[in-house]
Amino acid sequence: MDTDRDTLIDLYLRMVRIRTFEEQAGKLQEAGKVPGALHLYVGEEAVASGVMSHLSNEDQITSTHRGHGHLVAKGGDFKKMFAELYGRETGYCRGKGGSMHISDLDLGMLGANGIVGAGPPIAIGAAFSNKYRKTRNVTCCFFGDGASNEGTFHEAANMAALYRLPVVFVCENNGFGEFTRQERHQAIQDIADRASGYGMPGVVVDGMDVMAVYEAAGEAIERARRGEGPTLLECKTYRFFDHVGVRGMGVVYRDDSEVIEWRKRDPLVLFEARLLEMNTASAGELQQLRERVLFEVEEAIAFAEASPFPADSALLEDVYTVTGG
Amino acid sequence: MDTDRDTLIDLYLRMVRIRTFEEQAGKLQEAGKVPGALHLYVGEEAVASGVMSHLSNEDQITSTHRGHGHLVAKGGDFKKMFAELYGRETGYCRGKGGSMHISDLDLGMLGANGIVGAGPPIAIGAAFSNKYRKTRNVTCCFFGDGASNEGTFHEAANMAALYRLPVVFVCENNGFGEFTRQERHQAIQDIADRASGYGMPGVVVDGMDVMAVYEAAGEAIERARRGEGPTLLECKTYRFFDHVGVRGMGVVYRDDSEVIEWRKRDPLVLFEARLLEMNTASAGELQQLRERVLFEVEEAIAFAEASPFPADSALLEDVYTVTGG
Amino acid sequence: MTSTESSPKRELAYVQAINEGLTQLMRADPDIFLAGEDVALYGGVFGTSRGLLAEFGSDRVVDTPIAESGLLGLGLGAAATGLRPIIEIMFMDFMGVCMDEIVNQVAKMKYMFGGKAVLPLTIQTMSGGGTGMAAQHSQSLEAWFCHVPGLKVVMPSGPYEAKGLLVSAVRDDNPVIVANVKTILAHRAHVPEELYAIPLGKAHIVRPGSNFTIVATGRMVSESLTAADQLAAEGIDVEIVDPRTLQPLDIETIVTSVRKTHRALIAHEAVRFGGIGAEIAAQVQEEVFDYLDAPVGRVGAPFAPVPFSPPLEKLYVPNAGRIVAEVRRMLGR
Amino acid sequence: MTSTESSPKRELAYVQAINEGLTQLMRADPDIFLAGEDVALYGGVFGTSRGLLAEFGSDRVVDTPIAESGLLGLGLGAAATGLRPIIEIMFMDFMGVCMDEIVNQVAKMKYMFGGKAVLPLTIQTMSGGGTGMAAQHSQSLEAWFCHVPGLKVVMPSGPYEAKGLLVSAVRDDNPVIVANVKTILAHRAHVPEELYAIPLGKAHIVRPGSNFTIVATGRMVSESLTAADQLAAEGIDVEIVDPRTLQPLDIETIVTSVRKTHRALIAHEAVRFGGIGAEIAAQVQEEVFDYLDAPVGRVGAPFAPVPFSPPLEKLYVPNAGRIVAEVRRMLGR
Ligand SMILES: Cc1ncc(C[n+]2csc(CCOP(=O)(O)OP(=O)(O)O)c2C)c(N)n1
Ligand SMILES: Cc1ncc(C[n+]2csc(CCOP(=O)(O)OP(=O)(O)O)c2C)c(N)n1
Ligand SMILES: [Mg+2]
Ligand SMILES: [Mg+2]
Repeated sequence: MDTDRDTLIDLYLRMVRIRTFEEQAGKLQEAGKVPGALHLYVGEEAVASGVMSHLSNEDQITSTHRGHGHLVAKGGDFKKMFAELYGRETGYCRGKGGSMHISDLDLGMLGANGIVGAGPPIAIGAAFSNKYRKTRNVTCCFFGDGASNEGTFHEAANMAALYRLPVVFVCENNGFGEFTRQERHQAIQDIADRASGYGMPGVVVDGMDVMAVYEAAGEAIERARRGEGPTLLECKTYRFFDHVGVRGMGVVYRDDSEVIEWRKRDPLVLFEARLLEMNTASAGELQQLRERVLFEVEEAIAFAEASPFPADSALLEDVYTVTGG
Repeated sequence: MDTDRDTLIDLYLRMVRIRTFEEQAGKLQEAGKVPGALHLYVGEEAVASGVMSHLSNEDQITSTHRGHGHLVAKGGDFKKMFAELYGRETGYCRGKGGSMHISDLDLGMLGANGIVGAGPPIAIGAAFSNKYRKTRNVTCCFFGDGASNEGTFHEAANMAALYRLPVVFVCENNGFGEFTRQERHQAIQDIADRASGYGMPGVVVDGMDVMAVYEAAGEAIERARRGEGPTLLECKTYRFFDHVGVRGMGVVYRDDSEVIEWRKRDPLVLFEARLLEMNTASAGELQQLRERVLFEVEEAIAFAEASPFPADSALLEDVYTVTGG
Repeated sequence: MTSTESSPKRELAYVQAINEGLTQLMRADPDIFLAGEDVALYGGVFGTSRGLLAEFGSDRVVDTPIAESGLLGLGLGAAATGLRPIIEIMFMDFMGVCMDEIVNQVAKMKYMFGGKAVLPLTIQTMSGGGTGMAAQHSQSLEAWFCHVPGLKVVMPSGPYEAKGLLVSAVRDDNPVIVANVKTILAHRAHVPEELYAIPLGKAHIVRPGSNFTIVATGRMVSESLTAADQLAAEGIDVEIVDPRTLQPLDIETIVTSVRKTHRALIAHEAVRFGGIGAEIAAQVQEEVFDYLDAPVGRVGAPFAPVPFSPPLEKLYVPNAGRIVAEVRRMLGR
Repeated sequence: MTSTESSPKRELAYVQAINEGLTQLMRADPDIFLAGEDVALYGGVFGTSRGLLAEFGSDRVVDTPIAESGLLGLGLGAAATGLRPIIEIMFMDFMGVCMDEIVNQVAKMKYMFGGKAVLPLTIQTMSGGGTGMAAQHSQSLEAWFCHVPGLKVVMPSGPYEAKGLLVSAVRDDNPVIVANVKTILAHRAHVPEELYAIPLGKAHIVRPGSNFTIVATGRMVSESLTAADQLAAEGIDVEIVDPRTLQPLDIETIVTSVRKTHRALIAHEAVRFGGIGAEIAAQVQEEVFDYLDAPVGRVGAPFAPVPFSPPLEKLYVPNAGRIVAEVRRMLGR
């Protein structure tokens, strides 16, 4: 392992930020403070964190309905995020998008998306743009195992390979599309096997191991930057909570024992152990870091709660851009 | 080769019927007698013929915009076909469908289709039906290399493999989607390579060799009948004429020399030579057979030309079924 | 077909009415199957198909991958070969991902084939806003489908309609889109226990009245009832017509009402511009121009996507208050 | 930007007007690229992009696989990251296969993001029947898109409009759908050589008249001119309004005309039920009810898919004869 300390801590920090954000968001929803549907990312933190630590603000990502983790890992501002979940004017989308459409174009985060499979086509557009402008920027496209069955993925993957676009398709295979287990939605085990059908490399990686994701993503992203085209990177992971909301156990579509098994491979716990083992940081330092993040999250929640709702006039604003023409 | 004489002659006859139908249809269009767009199947006869000789009227097919050959091979009635191309009341669709929607539900031919990629979803529905009713019937889904990039193919292929549906995906890879060469629409050479990404076998076969198609299709269809699920069968073929209409040479998107090379492997000429070589039939017998077919085609054209156009009242008929409810 | 005695007062929630309709239909006809995302093991994300897997098994209650074009094709191909499929598209907003199948394949196959295809296909979905689900999970897109010859479209306004229209939709030999309304899933009303059918293409007078006609669809029916109560206090006696089926539209019942009341307002959840209200308004003035004392009015959503923020969403979705205000405006009050 | 002297009489065909518009736009702005099926090497199946590959190269004139969702996504992602894409969907009928991208992604991204996305995206396509191409290659589906907040929709009625509206569409910082009309591709008219823009959202009085207003879109504009000539002989002086942009709709110009003429008919190629004519009729009666001497009339396609058979197709597609007949009927003649 030759990754430097800063990178390791950075990876840990990204994961902690996601976990803390999501746990608090879940609590707020249970308390009835946050309306709508929250699809939480708890359990999958290693994927977003491992990928995002290779990206700058000029690199883009497309996201999914389960998008908070992606935005947090991309550097999202807790305040604007919570304000958005609360539907406030100070939120990322002036409260108009909510959880399923949270986005930050300045960070290259092209939006959570309520339509499964909507990301891949948008991602190739951003990648096309990067190539057109002859930049070295890369677009990472996050999508689920369920989304891998949508036609949009197929169309985008084919075009990405054909044009050798600088894009990485990051499949977050958490074993379920909503309440349907992978083996009941596709007859294959490794979604990465689809890559060869487009003429791109397919890679499977342990999505609970942030270092493994970091390394595999690094290679795929570098490949894209070099102009060698797309990669399909499948990260095997697991969703600890329910499809929507926080309940993870006692559900009809999976056994608690399965959840318990996967929780033993909690990416945060695994990585913390590794950091301690490698003496990268002391338990106290990590504890401090977690506390700092929790404090930030609490501050952000307070900010959100103190923020105003959008004025009635906002209803008809932002439908069209008024410049140009 | 242990295929019996009847089968061999049947294969030849199917090909001759397609070729003759298409050449005459092309002439009629050039003469301004047939309106709309004709996508002719000349050069690809071995594919439809080799597949269809395994199917009964209880087995279904879905087709494409290039659908005449499929219907002819499935046993289509020349009279109703020409009448349809002429837009006459006596046509397969009362003249309302034309070339792009020609169909015969009694023969299990679920329609030519003007939308590229529309066939695969419909095919899995018919196959689902066959399975639901516990029949041993099979659905063959014809589609082009161009169509293999549509999301619909992906979705249908995945579902077919998942449910082990009795369907065979027959990819007619004629090297072009309209005017775009395969290498400019996908980064792979063998579309059959996509099969493994769904968990089904993929087979490549010489689509100019009707016996090769016959054998490979036979295996795939038998597999489906046995309940072992779908196969992706890619037939490498070539379109001798233009995408629309009859002109095949002197076009911007391919060299004449390429057409000349492929024409050397004309599936009819190849198979005729083989039949003679194997003493399956004499040159005279084959000649007689071709003349009989030409006569039938001419009769059918006369029938079509003598047929009335639909009455004005037909305009608003057939939008809804009036039974049921 | 089961036909139990119906207790006259039995009430069901909208969601239960759908569930009971599905169950009874499937008991009566082995050619009916239900396919969709999470309809089987989970019983549907709205609970509409709960218990069906246990009763009918996985051959007839089919969970599918997230692949709506494939799903619709599954329904179309099965219908064209003799089955009677019910295909669930979870949210009406997702119709975009299988629009070609619905509009170019399902709707047109019969006509293109010169009448030979019989397509007893039902597509059931959930429309409407008001749940904090934002722009891609809150739309009412029925106007698109009403514009497409070959499709029928129904929009049940309550539990009784939900079951009765579903039964007719499934038994109809044509493709029918059933646009349920998610915000009224918990509404309760009397629902007969037997397998009854509400005829397609027939509007229903929900409330008779003498001097104002409100044509309301889906959830706007109950909102209009609330509005009518308020307006009654002001001496305005509102007649409420629920078209129930939007395609084919029973314009006769609507114009008969307007001939009596001389004023009409159409209320729907969909965006006002280009909504079904435009067609109804256009037809009403074509048919009974001389009876009209005022232009036909329309209440619908404003010209914006559905916003997430609760106060904005509340402003967005039409309701009784907006209907009352529009009626008053039309009467110059 | 090139700005050659314009010879006042120069005529171009509709298809050439599009071609010239594309060429001049791309010369003027390196951020513009064109992507679609067979737009590059072949120059577009209708010939609209002939010569562009040679001039601008394959980075800017891009042949794509047959994958319309991917194609639209390519446009959206590129627009959201600062380019100005022109995406061609060969036939308007194919919009169904990428409907989600257009309606849930392209149209809503800006609003869902609280205004931050700027999406200068043009989607150009070909609408209309009359070419013997049957039900899946002949539709006019503009009403769907007019119902979707976030989109703009234009429908050029001739060569002058084809170039000028394309220029405005491409330069607009919003998603604009350009619904060209394939049966008038060979129509010729004066087209200025310079890169001119026709403002979006402004209707045009094609023919002034005093006692009847015809609002006509696309090909119905020239059909209405023919009809007007015929009607003039009967003493009916028709004013023809071409909205040019259907969303946003310039209702002001339309009602100003109706205030003068007291009668209005809307003519479009699309299916009459639920077409844009319904919305225009509804708005006209809302705005100028007291000026109307008769109900607002509508001419559109009948309620059926487009038939292949030439005599049926001829019956199907609205034309001058049908417009004349409807005007006469409205005038009780
Ligand atoms: C087109 C479309 N179909 C269905 C849905 C409903 N839906 C929302 S999330 C989801 C499951 C997605 O599964 P996956 O892609 O594996 O992502 P995960 O939720 O596991 O992160 C479904 C079916 C949707 N939002 N969009
Ligand atoms: C959805 C859709 N997109 C585009 C077209 C236009 N189109 C008609 S045929 C065709 C090419 C199809 O190529 P392929 O699938 O290889 O079939 P082939 O014509 O070679 O037999 C295209 C692009 C269409 N009809 N439908
Ligand atoms: Mg998943
Ligand atoms: Mg091809």
